[in-house]
Amino acid sequence: MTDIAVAEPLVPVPVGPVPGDPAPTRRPGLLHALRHGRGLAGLVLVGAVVLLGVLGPLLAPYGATEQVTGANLVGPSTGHWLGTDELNRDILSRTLYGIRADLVVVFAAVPVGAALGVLLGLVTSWWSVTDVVAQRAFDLLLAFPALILGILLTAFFGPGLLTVGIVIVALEIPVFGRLVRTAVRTVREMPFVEASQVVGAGPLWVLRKHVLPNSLEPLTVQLAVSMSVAVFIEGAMSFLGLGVRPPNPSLGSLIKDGVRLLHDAPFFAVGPLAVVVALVLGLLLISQSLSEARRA
Amino acid sequence: MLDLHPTETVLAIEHLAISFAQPRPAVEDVSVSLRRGEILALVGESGSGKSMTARAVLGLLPPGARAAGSIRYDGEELLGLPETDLNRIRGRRIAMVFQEPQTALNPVRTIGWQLREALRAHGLKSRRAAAERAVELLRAVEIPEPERRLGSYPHQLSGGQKQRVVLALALANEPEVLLADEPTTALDVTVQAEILRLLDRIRERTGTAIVLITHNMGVVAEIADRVVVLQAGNVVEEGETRTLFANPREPYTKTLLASVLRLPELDSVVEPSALLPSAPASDVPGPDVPGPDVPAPDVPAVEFRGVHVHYGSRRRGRAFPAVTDVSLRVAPGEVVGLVGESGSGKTTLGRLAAGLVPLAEGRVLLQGEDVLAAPRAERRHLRRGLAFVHQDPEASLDPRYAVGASIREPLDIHRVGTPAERDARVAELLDAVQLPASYAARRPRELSGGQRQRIALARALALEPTLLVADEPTSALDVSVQARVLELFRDLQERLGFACLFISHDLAVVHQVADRVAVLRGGELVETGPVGTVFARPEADYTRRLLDAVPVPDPARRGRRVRELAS
Amino acid sequence: MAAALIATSTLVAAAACSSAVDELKTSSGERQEGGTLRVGALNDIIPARIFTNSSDSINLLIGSVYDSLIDYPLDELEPQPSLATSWELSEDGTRLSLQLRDDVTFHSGRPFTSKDVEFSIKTWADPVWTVQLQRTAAAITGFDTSDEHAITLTFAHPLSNVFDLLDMLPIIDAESIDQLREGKAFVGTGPFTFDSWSPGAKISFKRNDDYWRGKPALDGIDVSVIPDPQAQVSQLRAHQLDLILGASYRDFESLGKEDRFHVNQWNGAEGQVYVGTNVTNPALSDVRVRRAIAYALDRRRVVDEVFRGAAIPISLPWPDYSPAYDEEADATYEFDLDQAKALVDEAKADGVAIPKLPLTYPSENPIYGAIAQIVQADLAKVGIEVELDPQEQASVIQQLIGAKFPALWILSHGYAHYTPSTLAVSAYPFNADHNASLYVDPEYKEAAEGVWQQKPGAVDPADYAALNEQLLEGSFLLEIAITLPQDASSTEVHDVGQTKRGEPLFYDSYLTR
Amino acid sequence: MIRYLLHRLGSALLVTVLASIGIFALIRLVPGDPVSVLAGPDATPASRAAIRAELGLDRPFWSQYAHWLGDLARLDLGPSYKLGGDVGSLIADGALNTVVLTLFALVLASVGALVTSTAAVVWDRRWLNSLLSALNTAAVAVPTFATALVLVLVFAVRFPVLPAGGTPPGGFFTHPDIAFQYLLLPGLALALPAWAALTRFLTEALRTQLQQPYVTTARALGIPRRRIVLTQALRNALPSSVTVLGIQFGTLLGGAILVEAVFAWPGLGRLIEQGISARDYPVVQVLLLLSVVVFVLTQLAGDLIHAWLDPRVRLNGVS
Repeated sequence: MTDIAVAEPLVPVPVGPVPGDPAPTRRPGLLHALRHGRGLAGLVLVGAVVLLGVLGPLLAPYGATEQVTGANLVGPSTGHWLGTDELNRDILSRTLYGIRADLVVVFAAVPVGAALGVLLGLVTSWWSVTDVVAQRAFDLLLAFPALILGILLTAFFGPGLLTVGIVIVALEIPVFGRLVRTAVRTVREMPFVEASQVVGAGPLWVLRKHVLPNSLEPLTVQLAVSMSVAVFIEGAMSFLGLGVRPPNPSLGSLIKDGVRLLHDAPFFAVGPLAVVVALVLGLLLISQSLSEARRA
Repeated sequence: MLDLHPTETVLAIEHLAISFAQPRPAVEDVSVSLRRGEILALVGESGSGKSMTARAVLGLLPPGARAAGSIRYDGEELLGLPETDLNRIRGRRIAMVFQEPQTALNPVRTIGWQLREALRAHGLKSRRAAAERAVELLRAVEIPEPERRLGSYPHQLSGGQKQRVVLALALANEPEVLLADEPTTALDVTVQAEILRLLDRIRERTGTAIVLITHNMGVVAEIADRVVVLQAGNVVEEGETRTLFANPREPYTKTLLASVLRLPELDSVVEPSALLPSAPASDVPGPDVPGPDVPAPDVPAVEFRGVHVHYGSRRRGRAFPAVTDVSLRVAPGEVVGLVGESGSGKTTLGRLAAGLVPLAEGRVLLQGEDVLAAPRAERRHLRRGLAFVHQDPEASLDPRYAVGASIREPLDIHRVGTPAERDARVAELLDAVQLPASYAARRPRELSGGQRQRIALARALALEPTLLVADEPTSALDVSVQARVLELFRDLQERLGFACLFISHDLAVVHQVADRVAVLRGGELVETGPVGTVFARPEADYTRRLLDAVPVPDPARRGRRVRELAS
Repeated sequence: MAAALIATSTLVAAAACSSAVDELKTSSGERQEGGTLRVGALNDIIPARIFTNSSDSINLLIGSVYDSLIDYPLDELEPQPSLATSWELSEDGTRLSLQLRDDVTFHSGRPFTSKDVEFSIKTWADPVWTVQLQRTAAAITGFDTSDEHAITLTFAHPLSNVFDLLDMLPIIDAESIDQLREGKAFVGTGPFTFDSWSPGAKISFKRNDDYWRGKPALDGIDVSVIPDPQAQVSQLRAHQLDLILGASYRDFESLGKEDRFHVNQWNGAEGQVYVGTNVTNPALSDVRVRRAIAYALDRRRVVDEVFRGAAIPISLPWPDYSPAYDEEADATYEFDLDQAKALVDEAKADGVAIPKLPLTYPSENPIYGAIAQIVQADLAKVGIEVELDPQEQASVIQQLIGAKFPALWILSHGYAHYTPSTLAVSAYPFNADHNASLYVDPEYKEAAEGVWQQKPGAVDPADYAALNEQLLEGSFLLEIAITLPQDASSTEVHDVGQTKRGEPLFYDSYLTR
Repeated sequence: MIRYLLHRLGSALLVTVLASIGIFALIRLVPGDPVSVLAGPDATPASRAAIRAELGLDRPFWSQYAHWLGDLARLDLGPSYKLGGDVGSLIADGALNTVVLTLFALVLASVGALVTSTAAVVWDRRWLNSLLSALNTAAVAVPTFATALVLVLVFAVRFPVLPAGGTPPGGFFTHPDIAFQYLLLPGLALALPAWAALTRFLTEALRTQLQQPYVTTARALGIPRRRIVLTQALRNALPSSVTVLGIQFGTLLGGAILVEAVFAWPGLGRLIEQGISARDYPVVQVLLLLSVVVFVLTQLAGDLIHAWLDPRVRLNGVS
């Protein structure tokens, strides 16, 4: 019955991780997904890592930068469960403190980038002129692989956690901007939006009352995905020497050091790597369970 | 073959029960037997279990469904048969045709490929033989230029042609039983009539027994030999078509038949009441419910003056006309039905009135004022007098809000009264659409389709519009629900006195609610006039053909109509 | 799925007609005739900077393709003949006459003459090549090339480090200088000829059969540019390389402990790691604070834990064979936190405020990071808070040249292993006129210029003592350690040499099977 | 179709030109000066001035930009400042290595994904799905550099069956069997996450397709499920997967930087890292522009392949 041909690009921008997502209708809330199975496992993993990070200073036997005389790159022992690094520091303690750097990146930089992206996407996508401009700008940002952007921005700001944060924000803006744009495009065609437009609702009303609430779910899923990506970015940037400033540890910089010393101290990277994998795995499980709940 | 064993049973379904994880079983106890060469109609409203019954026969139930009872084909038990054995039966012995021809075909494979694939599944491996047989099949389902069509993709065919291809697929391996699940529901009436005739001819030619699953009593009356009425997973009544229509025994069957809307017989005498529902000019909104802006009585609620609408971007050279030079007036308090087949532009015209599509040429006047020429503030004010009810009850309410909030939204947008007053108004509106006030707290998913359309109506009426655009508001509803919603609509319209553009493909519905009717075809206006006059004595040939094609829910008149159609 | 694929790949590797790994295992046992040496280098060559001594592959190229007029033995400063057979310095030290070999030809076949010496020195004097000894080369003002096989050089003033220049200066071919700048041809007189170069990846050399010292044993050298030290180690272990120039100190240490590998440590081609101070920083303008920092540097720990023993702790830049070396002076700054603390307290008592001081270092090399963190930890103990400020090498060098470091930095310098004056006039951190520390002191300037403008080999030891005294008194540049270059090879590689310039020498090298 | 293509090309060109100006300006704003990097700490001011003039960095911005555009148009990119050699040949060599590696990984990932996802859908077993899902998640959750290092440690150092890194000594085409062994470890490390992502996407796409009415039609005709998956569902799932493949290609190029670092693979990733660190403007600006062009072309190619795979778009020009 509908005889409307929507002029859209030939390739639709993929919304969630899967094709053929039906419109979000009747199903239990997303929170339900986090209380069962995979979602619960993910939540437990992330929760455990967060807890370790928050309680780090209480649990750590040594300070993050404390150099223990004579303990140069020794293997795991009762005194140092994960051994020490080449500057005589306790790796367990550094790992616990290092989690905090990643938590900042994950739970501060990603939401900031997401919020900026959502805001930009919402505001620009309603009018075709701003939409085109914003889309081209997003394209430009996306045109650079994440690490190239990281290397470039580090050249500007110097290495450090702040730079990692800036890179992640810069990466997430187009991701969320595009996601929201797709949501705007989909939701504004919905009959209930048309019904409110007919009686005189303006763009801001529709964006605030209908588009934003209805795109929260795909945004939540993306948020979890982006957080796991952020852990990677921190790791990869630290791996290339662009990460957190010494002597402060981050999981990525610990892995980098561990990898550098893999031959002499194979135990080094194990702890930090396990934490990274747990964190990423947890976030992935959460995002998977959320997107499955969305489709159910 | 047809007369050899006229009463031999080919398919026997006994005490079939199908259950899901949900508490209520989809099918509770259904027993149906199909005789060779007959057309058996399975009739029922949504949720009656008619489709599930058919799917169970071929083992095509959705995952998680459990079936019990017995389904025997030619004495062989089908229920619980492993997939490989079912594949022997499927398509070869029993074939099935589905409701939606748009999606029933693989969009990226040619018609020929799909036919060959169906033939290959049952042993015809030779490419040439398969191609020849495919042409033969397309010819059998009366597709013109079958050789050329083999290379076509589904999207290059019309809806009716697609359904013919689906039929050809089903008939490819000469099955003895054809299960047709709402085969004509998605089609225009004229196409529907052609497909029904085709089914009838196939039955006569091949002796295939057909199970016709439908909710449309007109279709049943037109073609079925016997009828089985289902309700909530149980058989209510069963009998010869003529007998059942003439003397329904069960109350449910009676209601079902009573809900069916009927058109007047063509060329009958026009009833005066239908001609003059009430003089439009004198139809001023009731004094108790003053509209936001009371128009002068002679100013039409909406007027189209030579409007054109194009779809697609003209700049990119892809524009095609959806509406061409239409002029139409809707007087205050008048209900004008817009009818036509798909692509006729009726929906577009409705959306144009609501300001949802851009105007290419001409003028649209709301209460005598040109909306597009009006200044911003004025446009907003004019919009207040407008409301829109959408076709799809699934999507017409925001799933994130309680329905009370949805009803309140127009009041919130225009900041009408205090929040408490708005809530009171919501209760009032719920009452007006005959729903308890407690429903305000419910989510759309907790309501049935009919209830949702009532809510949509309540929201539309929140600002006391002068013009309501209703786009197929009842076409997704079951007949009995539809009848009640239409009754409510008519009642509210009379009480509140709003004008209405009522868009529908169902002529009987329009006949029921509209004062005047406008017939559209290919974006152009064919005919307008009082509904009684137009439907009884159409002036345009097209209107007549349209009316002719509507199946009449009266098997007694079948013979006559068949003769008429044949001529 | 990964497991499945890996299994398949193993099968492929096992079944394939030629295995990439087996192909690489070609050795053990007796001396092999010829053969190509596969070398891993960290950096590529840059033709326009070919005389800057700035990368390992440039060093390898210069050492293999070119000869110099004289050679210093690795750990001495006594010139030995090379292309020049003998030389004579005038009494006032402003003229040098050299006798040249007459049996030498360039790889192009053209005979080597005194004109080539003049051309080479003039090329080095041209600022566009950014040669470190440019000032010394530019101080050579007269060339007498009347004899093809002898040359007399005239100096603007006595040049105590002229033999340093002649040791470093490769004799280049004037005809192919344009191709050299484009990286298309490197024509010299050395034991190997330049064969091909794929930028960023590979440089290869072939044996020079007509080498004047005799034919080298190797057929050729293939240099792979591998910027990641770890990858070099992996490839050495996997028999993809025979010799690697770049590995971490720790890797060299552990390779040295294995029987399959041999690690060379070259005394005589050293560099120095130091902590620089900006003396205009209010806290660092007090020499007591700078001395305190010098006392708080745990040089021994840096040498042991960071350089894994391939370094020597120092207070002054000179190696022990240098004429300026003074054992007592070099031991001035022993690690002494109490002394340091006392100095800091004293300065603080005199009203010197010590805020948190940034410590800048290049982020690319983990060595600097490790030293910086040790320094930071020790300084914290004496009451000096330090904030680490890793920056990209490019930014660090720009700050060094512009003298823009806010407070402290860690870097390396070179040239202390040559004639002491070379350091004083050529190494930027020590430049008496303008240096990164912004340290301006007339007495220091006088001492530095004094050791330069003297006759080679005849510098008054008292002048060196004066220079040392000035360096310690100013303490604007706090030496940590002399670092010794290393390379590692499989035990099938024999007789690898090294020049004082840091160039690996493969003239004598051979492989065993 | 043609009109649509022209429209897309136009906007792609605009993006590229804007990007070129942005990149050119941006790289010059980065702190750190190529001249000091080149000249080294001990160079005299005269040396530095000579280098500055030689590199043309003393000219005004727009003149430098125009010069660069001219060079680009003539495809003569001039010499690199720091890395040595002609920028064109540097990039050509690096690009060959990166493209071979990335394409190898892409083929590995897409063929692998095709096999694993169809297997998962055709043999719809609970244990198989759980296993694949677990492997999948693991492949995504372990960072690329970690996988790469473990692969080196196991297959090159502990059990030396494959090369630890580097490119095949004789190039890729003289001994394909040797080249394959050199490609295997870095290719695998690079491909694993993409493989997992594609498998996940394709599996979901196939499952979605299997719920489509045309599949029910086919089943009702007695066509076996496996055949439906292979001949019908897969064909329908491909167009959308191509788009994802395009995105994955970009991700792979990004991931190549890490893998190239671990495997000493002389590719573009290494080039850009060194280029930026040395402030080697000619190298960096061309590489950044190249990455924009590749991104734009990938999108374009994705659209075209999508259009070509979908007869609705191919024959009608509109979706």
